[in-house]
Amino acid sequence: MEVNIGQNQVLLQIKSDDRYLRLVRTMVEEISLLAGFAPHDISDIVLAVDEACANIIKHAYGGDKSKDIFIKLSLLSSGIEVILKDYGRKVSPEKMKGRELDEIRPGGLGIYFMKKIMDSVQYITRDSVEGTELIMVKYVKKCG
Amino acid sequence: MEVNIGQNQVLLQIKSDDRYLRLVRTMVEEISLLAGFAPHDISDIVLAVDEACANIIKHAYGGDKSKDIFIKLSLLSSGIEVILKDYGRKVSPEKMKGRELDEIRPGGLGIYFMKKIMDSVQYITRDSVEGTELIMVKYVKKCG
Amino acid sequence: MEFERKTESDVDVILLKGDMDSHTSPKARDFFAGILKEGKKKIVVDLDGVKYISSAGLATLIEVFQKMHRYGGSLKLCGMNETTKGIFEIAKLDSIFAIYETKDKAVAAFSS
Amino acid sequence: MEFERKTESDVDVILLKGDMDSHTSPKARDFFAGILKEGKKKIVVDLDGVKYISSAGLATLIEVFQKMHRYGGSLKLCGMNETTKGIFEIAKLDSIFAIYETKDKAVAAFSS
Ligand SMILES: Nc1ncnc2c1ncn2[C@@H]1O[C@H](COP(=O)(O)OP(=O)(O)O)[C@@H](O)[C@H]1O
Ligand SMILES: Nc1ncnc2c1ncn2[C@@H]1O[C@H](COP(=O)(O)OP(=O)(O)O)[C@@H](O)[C@H]1O
Repeated sequence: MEVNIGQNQVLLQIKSDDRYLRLVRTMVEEISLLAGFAPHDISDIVLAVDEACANIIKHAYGGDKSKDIFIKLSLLSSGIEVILKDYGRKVSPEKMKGRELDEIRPGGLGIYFMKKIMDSVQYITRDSVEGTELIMVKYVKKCG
Repeated sequence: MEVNIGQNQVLLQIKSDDRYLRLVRTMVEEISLLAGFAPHDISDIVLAVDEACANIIKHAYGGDKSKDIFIKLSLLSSGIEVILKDYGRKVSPEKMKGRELDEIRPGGLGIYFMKKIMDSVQYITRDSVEGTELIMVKYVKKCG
Repeated sequence: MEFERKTESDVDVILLKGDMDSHTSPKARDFFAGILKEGKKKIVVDLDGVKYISSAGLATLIEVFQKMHRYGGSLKLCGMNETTKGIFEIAKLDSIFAIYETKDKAVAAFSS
Repeated sequence: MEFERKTESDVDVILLKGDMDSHTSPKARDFFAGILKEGKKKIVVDLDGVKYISSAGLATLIEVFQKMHRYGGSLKLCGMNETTKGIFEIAKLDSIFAIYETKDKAVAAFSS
């Protein structure tokens, strides 16, 4: 991941350890506040990013706590962009889709939450590049 | 700043903009919690790091909001280490000392707070290296 | 996460404290496994001390719900805040779980 | 930061809301500059809505304190939480400022 950030960006680097998820959540909360989101939207965005990180730890890194996760948060003119970069197992982006909710079972809600909450959720893998980049965007709605 | 972090470290990169101080504070709070500090110590550590960042923005970067600040937080076996790296104006470390409190005046409390709160406060500049590194350590006290 | 357990008449009331995310949920799972082993039929889980719940926390509660259902027990939830209520709603779990505003209402519902 | 101002008998009560750090303190400074221009002699600053204060926030209050002192006015503080009280103590400002637990006590102190 490049080390240049813009004026409206912050970059957090953590290890793939679940104990840092709280830290990630408070960070997303603060940036969402700066972006001008309403409290209800802020808790949603926090959930989406938490789920994305938890998935990287569990699926991309298979529970290995020693790997790197880069989280870049950007304040857009009216919204927020979250980029999560890992160097773990790649899965083809088409496979990253949430399930339907008709069946009640433990698990399988993470991607559903992310897609439901964010305006855009995009997994990017490239043959020449290690790992996966996940780009999520949410805009501040003017009313409602 | 190197981009390798250890298992017990997190790295935050922000621009030298005061609006990110809240984010820095919540992050320091979360890591201090993980380190096992008592609530009273946690607010003190948060204060020390806030003051250090505010000083970098004001003094090292002269209020320029577009510069980089790297904040590396490490969980020690019994405490916390905070490293702040800037690429701004260097001042010889001996000049970085807090004033006495006998005179009541606005300003000049930042370094006093940092030294009062942390167990160790160390400014490092090198001729061959741009900017300043500030290393602060605080240990969890077993009693009292 | 912290867990407090008390009995009100024949109902087991479990008070959860802390965020229920993928870090803390394994502990919650272990805790509930111990309780379910006793075959408890009436359980109220009070989420008053839970500020945040992720899909990992929801999975834990769904598991408890389903296991209890299998042996004829019943689970009721209470004490949600705006955030946790919102998360149950997005997951459409608010219609699956028996959710009450307060612990007293949840306990009372067992004897009505 | 947000500022609320009201008058109780002849005392100006200023309620501050938000963290007082180096980001927000310039706004607080401007706000107080407006009030001091009126030459107000009795001011209570209620910090009940202030969760955090840094040296920049303290500098703002010291400035108000000193400016009022110069024209014969008097400033009282109230509503501190554990954190802000602790920060005043480290700075040894708890013995400089007139600090009261509640707004009512601070206002009452002006007429005693
Ligand atoms: N970061 C990731 N890397 C690799 N695979 C992933 C990643 N995130 C999700 N997946 C795959 O997508 C599936 C669905 O994810 P999700 O909806 O979060 O449910 P769950 O994690 O509970 O299985 C996962 O089971 C996994 O196979
Ligand atoms: N990061 C820094 N870079 C350069 N100079 C600094 C830095 N931090 C502090 N200083 C110098 O040390 C002095 C004392 O700092 P401090 O105790 O925080 O009080 P204040 O910032 O209110 O002046 C400053 O006025 C400044 O000259």
